[in-house]
Amino acid sequence: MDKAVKIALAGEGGQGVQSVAMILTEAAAMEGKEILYIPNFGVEQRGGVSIAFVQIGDQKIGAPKFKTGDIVIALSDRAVRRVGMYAGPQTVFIYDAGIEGVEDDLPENAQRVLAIPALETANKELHPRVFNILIMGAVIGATHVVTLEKAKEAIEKKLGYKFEQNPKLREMNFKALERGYEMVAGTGVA
Amino acid sequence: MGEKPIQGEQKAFMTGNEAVAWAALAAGAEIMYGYPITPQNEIMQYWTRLAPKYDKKFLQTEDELSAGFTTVGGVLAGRRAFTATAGPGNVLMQEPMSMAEAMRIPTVVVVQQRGGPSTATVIYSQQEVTLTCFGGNGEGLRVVYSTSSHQELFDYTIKAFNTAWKYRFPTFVLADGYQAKMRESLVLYDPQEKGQKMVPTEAFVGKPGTPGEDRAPAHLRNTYNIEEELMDVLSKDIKEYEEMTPEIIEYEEFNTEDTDLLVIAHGIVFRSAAMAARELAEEGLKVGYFRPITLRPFPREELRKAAAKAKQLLVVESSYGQLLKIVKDNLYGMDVPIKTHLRPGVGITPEEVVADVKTILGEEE
Amino acid sequence: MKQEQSPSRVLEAYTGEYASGKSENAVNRAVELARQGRRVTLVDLDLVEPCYTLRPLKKILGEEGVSVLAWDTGELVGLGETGNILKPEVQFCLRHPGDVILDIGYGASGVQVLNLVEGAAEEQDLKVYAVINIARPMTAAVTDIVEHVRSLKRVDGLINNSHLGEETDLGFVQEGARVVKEAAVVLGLPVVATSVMEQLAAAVGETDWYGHPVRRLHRYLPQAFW
Amino acid sequence: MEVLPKIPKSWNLETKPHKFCPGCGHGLILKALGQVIDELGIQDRVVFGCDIGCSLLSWDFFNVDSVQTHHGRTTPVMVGIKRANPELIVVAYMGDGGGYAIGSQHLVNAATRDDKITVLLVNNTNYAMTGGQMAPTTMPGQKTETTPYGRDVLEAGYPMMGPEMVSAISQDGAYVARGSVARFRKLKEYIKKALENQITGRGFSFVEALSTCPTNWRTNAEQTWAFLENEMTKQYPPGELKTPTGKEG
Repeated sequence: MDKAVKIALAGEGGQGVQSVAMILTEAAAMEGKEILYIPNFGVEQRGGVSIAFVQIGDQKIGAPKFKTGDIVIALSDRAVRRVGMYAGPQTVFIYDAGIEGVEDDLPENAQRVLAIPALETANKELHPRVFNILIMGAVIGATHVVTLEKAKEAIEKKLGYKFEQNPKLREMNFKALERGYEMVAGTGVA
Repeated sequence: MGEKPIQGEQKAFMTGNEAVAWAALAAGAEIMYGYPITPQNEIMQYWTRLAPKYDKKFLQTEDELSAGFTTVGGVLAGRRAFTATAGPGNVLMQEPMSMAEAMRIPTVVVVQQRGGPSTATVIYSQQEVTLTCFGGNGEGLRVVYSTSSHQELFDYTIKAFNTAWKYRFPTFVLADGYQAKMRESLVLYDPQEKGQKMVPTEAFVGKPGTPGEDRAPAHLRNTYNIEEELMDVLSKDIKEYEEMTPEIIEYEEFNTEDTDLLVIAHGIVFRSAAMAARELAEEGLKVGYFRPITLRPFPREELRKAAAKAKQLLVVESSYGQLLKIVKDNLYGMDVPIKTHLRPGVGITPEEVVADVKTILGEEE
Repeated sequence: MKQEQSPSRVLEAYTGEYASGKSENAVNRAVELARQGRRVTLVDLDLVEPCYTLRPLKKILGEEGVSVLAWDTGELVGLGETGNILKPEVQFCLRHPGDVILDIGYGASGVQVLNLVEGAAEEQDLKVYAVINIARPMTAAVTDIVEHVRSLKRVDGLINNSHLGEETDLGFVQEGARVVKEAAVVLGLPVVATSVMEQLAAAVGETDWYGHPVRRLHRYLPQAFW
Repeated sequence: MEVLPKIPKSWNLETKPHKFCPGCGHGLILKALGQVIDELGIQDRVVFGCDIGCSLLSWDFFNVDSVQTHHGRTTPVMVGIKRANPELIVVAYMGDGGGYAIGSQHLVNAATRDDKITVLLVNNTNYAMTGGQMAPTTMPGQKTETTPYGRDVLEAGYPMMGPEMVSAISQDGAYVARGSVARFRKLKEYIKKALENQITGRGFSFVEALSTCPTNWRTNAEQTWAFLENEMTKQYPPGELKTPTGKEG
């Protein structure tokens, strides 16, 4: 297989997993990487668990979906149960520490299972709206598929029109990105 | 207005549906007719955003019958016209495309396959192969390109217009929900700048002059009086279809000399098959692949040549044997064993193909 | 075989249920008259989804001396769907000199189809015969036949055409003759003939078990599929 | 003095006499259309589309570009042509089955969208080419091959009031009328106004023509005209239902 990094990101509809995937892949595109991003869609695109399958590498990406991800991230209890199947011996499985009642549902075969206080941090230190950007920082921290600088450029591209109206938003988003990055980068995963 | 939509080569990262809309623009398509159905909606959505900037037109119709028949009308008026559909919409689309087939009207249809039968899923499948290749109450005199990437979606959508207008058979670009919805990179270009000439269009009706005075009237029909009359028309069409075949068939192959196992797949599944075959070949196994790009007409001789050098075949597809049926038909009389990996309406990963190939080759030892 | 007494001019219309054998009886009657040296015009007025029409028989019947008023195959667009376009000459067929035999088919409006023929309503010599095969479910029993014939409105006589195709035996023909005779009594109509396929006709004789004249039927219609 | 009816210049004489039954109304309607095409001088840019059913016999009727389509699908083919090349004047010619049954969705939507096309629909109260089955326009009580005891409206439904429907759903610039072959001059006037409506780009235009089918009605000449004049016009009152109020486009 090629060396593309395989990421599965899952959450409730409205948690913004697809926009994280969009910004992340945009940043990778700006770096000249090869990318394949496929959202799950269909019935689940309304009110179900939303999953983004993202692969980023240096060569053309193969098939759109994969059996086992390198990084699998779940942002809700349903998401934990839904994407456990994408975990394997090489997988780092990350979930939000605030999710309750999923102890028995966490994948047993993953290389590492990591709970991060993303939701709590976003709510208390930043703003609930930047939760998904914090998650994006975590993904980058775990994979280094793009640099934080490129990620910021991509965020600027996507949300720049909002930042012009309210420059504080920019600062908050960038901070969320960095906080998310640190949460995982500091754990020795990547 | 009227400026070129694409200048120079542009690297882009977009969905397949977007790639189709850009390709149609690049090909000089003038009008799209369409009816909403997932997963092709974004083709219409991008087209309607882009079209006014370049003086192009769009009509949202009342159903796919109308989308198909208005496309037929657009072509009769001499325009590069196209439509896009999927699943149950593709079922309805067969009626107008049957008329296009009967009257040699060069329509272009992009199909983004979804699960079937019936409404099934809006997600993905390879279950519209039979329908797209042989739908309608006729002989399947149409051209079907099965793409596997966004670059191919772009390339073959452009090519479809040229094949249609050159040979006057309805032409389909057959992709799927994955290709429609996923994002990946591709290079957009203007075919003319690359020296790819667009085949000129020609009006079937409304040519200059008064019919009956300056020129003969166009009297176009698809109904015939007697059996023999129909047979004459069809014989001519079939002959021209067969003469066209060697000029347009396309395929890809790898490791087909002395192969223990030849994997056969098309469309997006081909990507998994190719990855698996290459990985296994690197491990030293004699595994190759054969991928038809034109499903209609089919690269028959080429497949037979590759199959003759293989100990056995493995057909992999996201349907319960629609490609398999075509493969068997084309290999008739050969005794090479065929194994299958059939998953109707479900995607197939490279890992699964690798595991399957290893199991099959393991059994042989 | 006894010749039926033919008046100076024979004008006969054949009707009946779907697949009762009306066309076959009309064709055979026309050929019979032509072989007597009479001038005969056979008219195709079967307008309801006719899959057996007289068109392909025009040549064979022409050789027998029967002139056929029907479209030629190929004259119309989309046969089958255009099976029921009225040929203009048919309107004036009763003005043809000599005998005129009409195949008037079946349909919800029965013999009203004769309204399309100029002079049919006034023509006293025009006889309308209902062809009955008791093997057809809609005309299997006396009461069915009576109801069917009454629905046709203008009928001057019945023809027993009871048969089972290749499996016909004399017993079945006789049973048909009996049932049709009973129905005719109820209707107050004559039984004009019993039609028997030519292979069996000799065994029956010139009249059937009840004294009805026997007509030999040669099968033309299997060659007449569109 | 002008002798009527005269053969239109736009007719294709090579295919005459035509193949419609004696007493059929199609010939009169197509004569009116031919004369209108002549008078408007549009023979060089008319595209004539015909449906399946008896209307298909008109596929080579005119010296104008003509397309025979599928049952019910003439409207979308003509819409497609008009959208792609608005210079052309398109006429969708069909029967009551094609327009009101199998192709009704196309008629409804073309009318509502205000497509600049002309639909000319022949109402003869039955499916004639297939042998006289019930059509959407079959009259209550009328016998056909599929209503052998007469159309029971409680079972088989009520007749379709086409122009009334079209005038209800069409836009201000639309022209909608119902003519009859028994009133040739009026019918021709309606067809002319319909085509003018398209030429000026004001809007959709629709003419239903009450027509005769002696072959399937099983009627002689007198009965034929009596049915058309006395029965049909009671159910289907002729006249203009909508005249355009919009500006010329």
